[in-house]
Amino acid sequence: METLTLLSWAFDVTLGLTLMWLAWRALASEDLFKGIVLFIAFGLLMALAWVRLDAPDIALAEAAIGAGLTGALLLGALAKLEAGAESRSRRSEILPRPADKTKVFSGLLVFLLLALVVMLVYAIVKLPPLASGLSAQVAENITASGVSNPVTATLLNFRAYDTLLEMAVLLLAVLGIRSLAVVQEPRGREPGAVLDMLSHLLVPLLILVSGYLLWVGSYAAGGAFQAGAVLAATGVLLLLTGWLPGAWFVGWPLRFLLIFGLAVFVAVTLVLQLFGASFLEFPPSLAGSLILLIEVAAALSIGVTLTALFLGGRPQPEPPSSGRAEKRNTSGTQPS
Amino acid sequence: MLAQSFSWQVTVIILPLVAALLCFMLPKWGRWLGLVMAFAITGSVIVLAYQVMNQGALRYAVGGWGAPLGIDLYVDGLSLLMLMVVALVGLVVSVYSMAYFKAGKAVHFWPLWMLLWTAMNALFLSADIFNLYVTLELLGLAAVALVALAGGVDALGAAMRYLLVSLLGSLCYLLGVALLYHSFGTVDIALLAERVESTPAVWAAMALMTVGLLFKTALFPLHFWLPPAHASAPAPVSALLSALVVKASFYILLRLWLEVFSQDSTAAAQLLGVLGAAAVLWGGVQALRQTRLKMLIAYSTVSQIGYLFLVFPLASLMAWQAGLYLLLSHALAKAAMFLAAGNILCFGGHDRIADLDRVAQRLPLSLTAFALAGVSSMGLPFSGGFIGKWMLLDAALQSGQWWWVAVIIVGGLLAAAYIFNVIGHSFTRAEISHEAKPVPAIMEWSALVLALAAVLMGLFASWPLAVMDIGAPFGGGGS
Amino acid sequence: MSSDLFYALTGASLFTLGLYALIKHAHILRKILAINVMGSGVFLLLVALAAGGQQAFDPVPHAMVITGIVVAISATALALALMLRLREASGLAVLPDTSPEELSEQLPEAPSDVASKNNGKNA
Amino acid sequence: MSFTDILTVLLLLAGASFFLAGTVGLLRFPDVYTRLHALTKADNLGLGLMLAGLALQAESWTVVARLLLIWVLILLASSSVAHLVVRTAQQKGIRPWKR
Repeated sequence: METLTLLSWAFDVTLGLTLMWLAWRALASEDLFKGIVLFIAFGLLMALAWVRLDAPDIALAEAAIGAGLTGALLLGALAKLEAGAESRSRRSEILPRPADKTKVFSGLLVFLLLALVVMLVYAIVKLPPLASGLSAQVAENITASGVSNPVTATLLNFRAYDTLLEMAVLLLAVLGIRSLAVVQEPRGREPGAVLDMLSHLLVPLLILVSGYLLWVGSYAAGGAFQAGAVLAATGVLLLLTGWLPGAWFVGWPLRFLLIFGLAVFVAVTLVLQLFGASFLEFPPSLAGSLILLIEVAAALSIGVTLTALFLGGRPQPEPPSSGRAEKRNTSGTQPS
Repeated sequence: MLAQSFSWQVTVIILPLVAALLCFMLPKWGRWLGLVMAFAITGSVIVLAYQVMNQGALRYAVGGWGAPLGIDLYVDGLSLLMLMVVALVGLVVSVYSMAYFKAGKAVHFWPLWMLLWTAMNALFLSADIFNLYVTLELLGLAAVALVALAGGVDALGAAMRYLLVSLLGSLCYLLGVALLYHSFGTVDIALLAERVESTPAVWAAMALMTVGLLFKTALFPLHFWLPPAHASAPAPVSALLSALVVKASFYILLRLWLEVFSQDSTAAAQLLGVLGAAAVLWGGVQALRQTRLKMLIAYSTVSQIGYLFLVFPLASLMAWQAGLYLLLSHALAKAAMFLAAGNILCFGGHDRIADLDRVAQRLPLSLTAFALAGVSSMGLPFSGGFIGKWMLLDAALQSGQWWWVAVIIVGGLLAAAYIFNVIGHSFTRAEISHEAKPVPAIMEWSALVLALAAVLMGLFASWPLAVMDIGAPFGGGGS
Repeated sequence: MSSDLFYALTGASLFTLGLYALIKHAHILRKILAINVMGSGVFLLLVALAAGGQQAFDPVPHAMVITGIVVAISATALALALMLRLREASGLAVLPDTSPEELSEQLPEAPSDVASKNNGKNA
Repeated sequence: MSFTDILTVLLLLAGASFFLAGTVGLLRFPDVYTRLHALTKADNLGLGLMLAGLALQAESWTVVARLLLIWVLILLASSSVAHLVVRTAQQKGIRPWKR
């Protein structure tokens, strides 16, 4: 047993140091593409760290959202950035050096950050031997929460109000993006036979996995966010293979799907309030089914929302047939 | 049963959220829905105020779980006044926005603004530091999206900077939350206040959370993002940001310092006071140097935020009251100023101070609004700003820290200088002639109503002061 | 030193590392990456501190981190969209490197004009 | 230590050595095509060996089925991705390396 603990220690230290090294390389690399790829690797190793910390729920969320979808967003943004760069090459992509910040400033910054690290390390090391947090209270009330996975119980019952506001944050991001940009047509390439086949195989499977995660979330690792993220992965895959939401879809049906999760969440609590429950209180006998109902709606909305984030703008119902062939370059059109 | 479980606190949070969903779902009706909901939200704030004034401070357990496990909502005099000023400014700005935003932008403005309102109401009612983090993020992202609504390089760049600063501030704050949670096993403010003791983790948490919130509140020298963001946003958004959004993070700071970090932090409080004094002077001087009206008003905000931090070293009951009073009157005055500036910009197509070209004769209501708001900002009797400053002076003298008195007086003089600079130019004839566009009357009256409210706060001072005492947020020497 | 404590310290280091990169780098995409690294550091610290000891595990920080991850991707997505818009308008994916004082002398009502000025200065 | 345990250790070690070989190949090979070759072939085989080793330790058939599913999905994904990478490389006009 001794060697095993030593081995796991060595593993943890290696993982921690690798995380730091990856973060440093991701942030310092000259090439942005390399930086993003390293960041995705960083996210995947973070998921491994979560597993080591006995947090499978977070590991799933991190792998799907933190590494996967964030990575897709970053790469998509970089591609658009570079597409714009081609058309305005004369205005050189040379970034202004941060050189005008003097040596004194750099020295001061490093000194301050070292002070910050020392303060944090000291604070962490001096923390009182661990209070058990809220684990006792959670364990006491878990039967009344309607689910047996304590993380899901916390997210959707004990601290459901946080989750409600968090879904508002997600909606807000979409609103912000829709106000910023219009996507006339996705940057459709010919997907090719292999990608086409892959998507045909994967899409049903992903939807199945998403449903499984949603269902299993009530007693094991999983839940609405992980399920929504897998749904979003499906959406992103479809977008990459050149699938377009039809013109009929991008109007009110899309908007409805975006708000669906929040709307169900609010509606359920309001109806329960009419029957005398307090805000976000689920009667224990119904809690399980109500939470599942909210989670299904939430997962659907989260999936659509995250896909919309990847799309990066307000889809415009345009005649799809005419402009397909020619490549449009939205950022290059503006004369200057 | 119903009386037990139903709460107007929840209504105040849920109404704007539902409004946001509706405005998004039905964009054609967005403006009218938004306006109707603005009235409804204001109405429920009034009912809540009535309830609080009769029953005292209220605590509400969301989900029925209660503090350490669940999240509590808490309303006392302090949070009630914040809710009320948000409702007043929010309502007037909503009316103003009806006329200001044309169809294209209105579609985006209304849902975003309703989410901003949700965030602010949720923030002022929350008694849970992690929940406050979520509301802070909601607030920050909504504010950034609203700034970016203006389009144009200036606004986009300012929004980008604002977003990064806002995220940085939230993460610092969240790190502090993590340290506090692991020290005391709770994220409820009242429980933290009971359990808190002086450990390195608490000191680190205090430093991190304070710095994070100072970034968001834009206290000198962390104010660099504020002037471009507030100056380049659309006028109603400028008014909301300057009047309300920066005050929200200040409110959290105030709560934490009053309840959680109240023990022996005098050195840190002195530092906040010094930074506040620097902000008053720096903001004032910079405002004097500005050539553009909206930049001037934005720097005036930097300066006025400084006053709020002068109360930390004084830390007496009167000082806290003075700070809150200044906050409220500044919120009203600054919203009025930005709306008036928006009218001038809309009228002449520019806001260069030197070319204001007899605005006094062409937009008399807007200029009156600006002047009245200026009176409050300067602290002339008998405006809201005067009462706040008078109490602050009194508190400074009583605690024997006379040097703050000098800061307050010089700050007032600077304010007078930059306000009169604008008013002077608005009477004279400028060289440049420009085609004038008519400004809807409702936009002029909106600005005037807020400015009048700022002045009237000075005449009816006893009522807000009485409300402040509900639940004794500052009571017992700030514990 | 337990390995949980080690993870907590890793989290603190990641936070600082991200902060350094956030201040140091000019390109907005890098700043966004830096913010994400900082966030990961905070999340790691939040959970690692709770994992220590042999008691029943505390799900509350886990729920908080899941909330945090979703907030982080929302913020990242908004930041990326803003960056692309800024780049479309100004031609550069860096923050306008003008001090507020300088900015005030430029005219906001003519965005294209300002854009060319900015670029002239930066190039 | 039973026979299955020893077999598991052997399979895991074999899998790890294939991963190592694949990674060395990824780092040392000269162009995108050869690197992909090292990456997909060696890693898929290594993963298969590892999963086989783990399957010997599984408590029930459902776990074995899940391990098999993981392997199939990874095979599918990595071969498709390899194809896409090669196609993009060809479209960009990258020529295979010749000594």
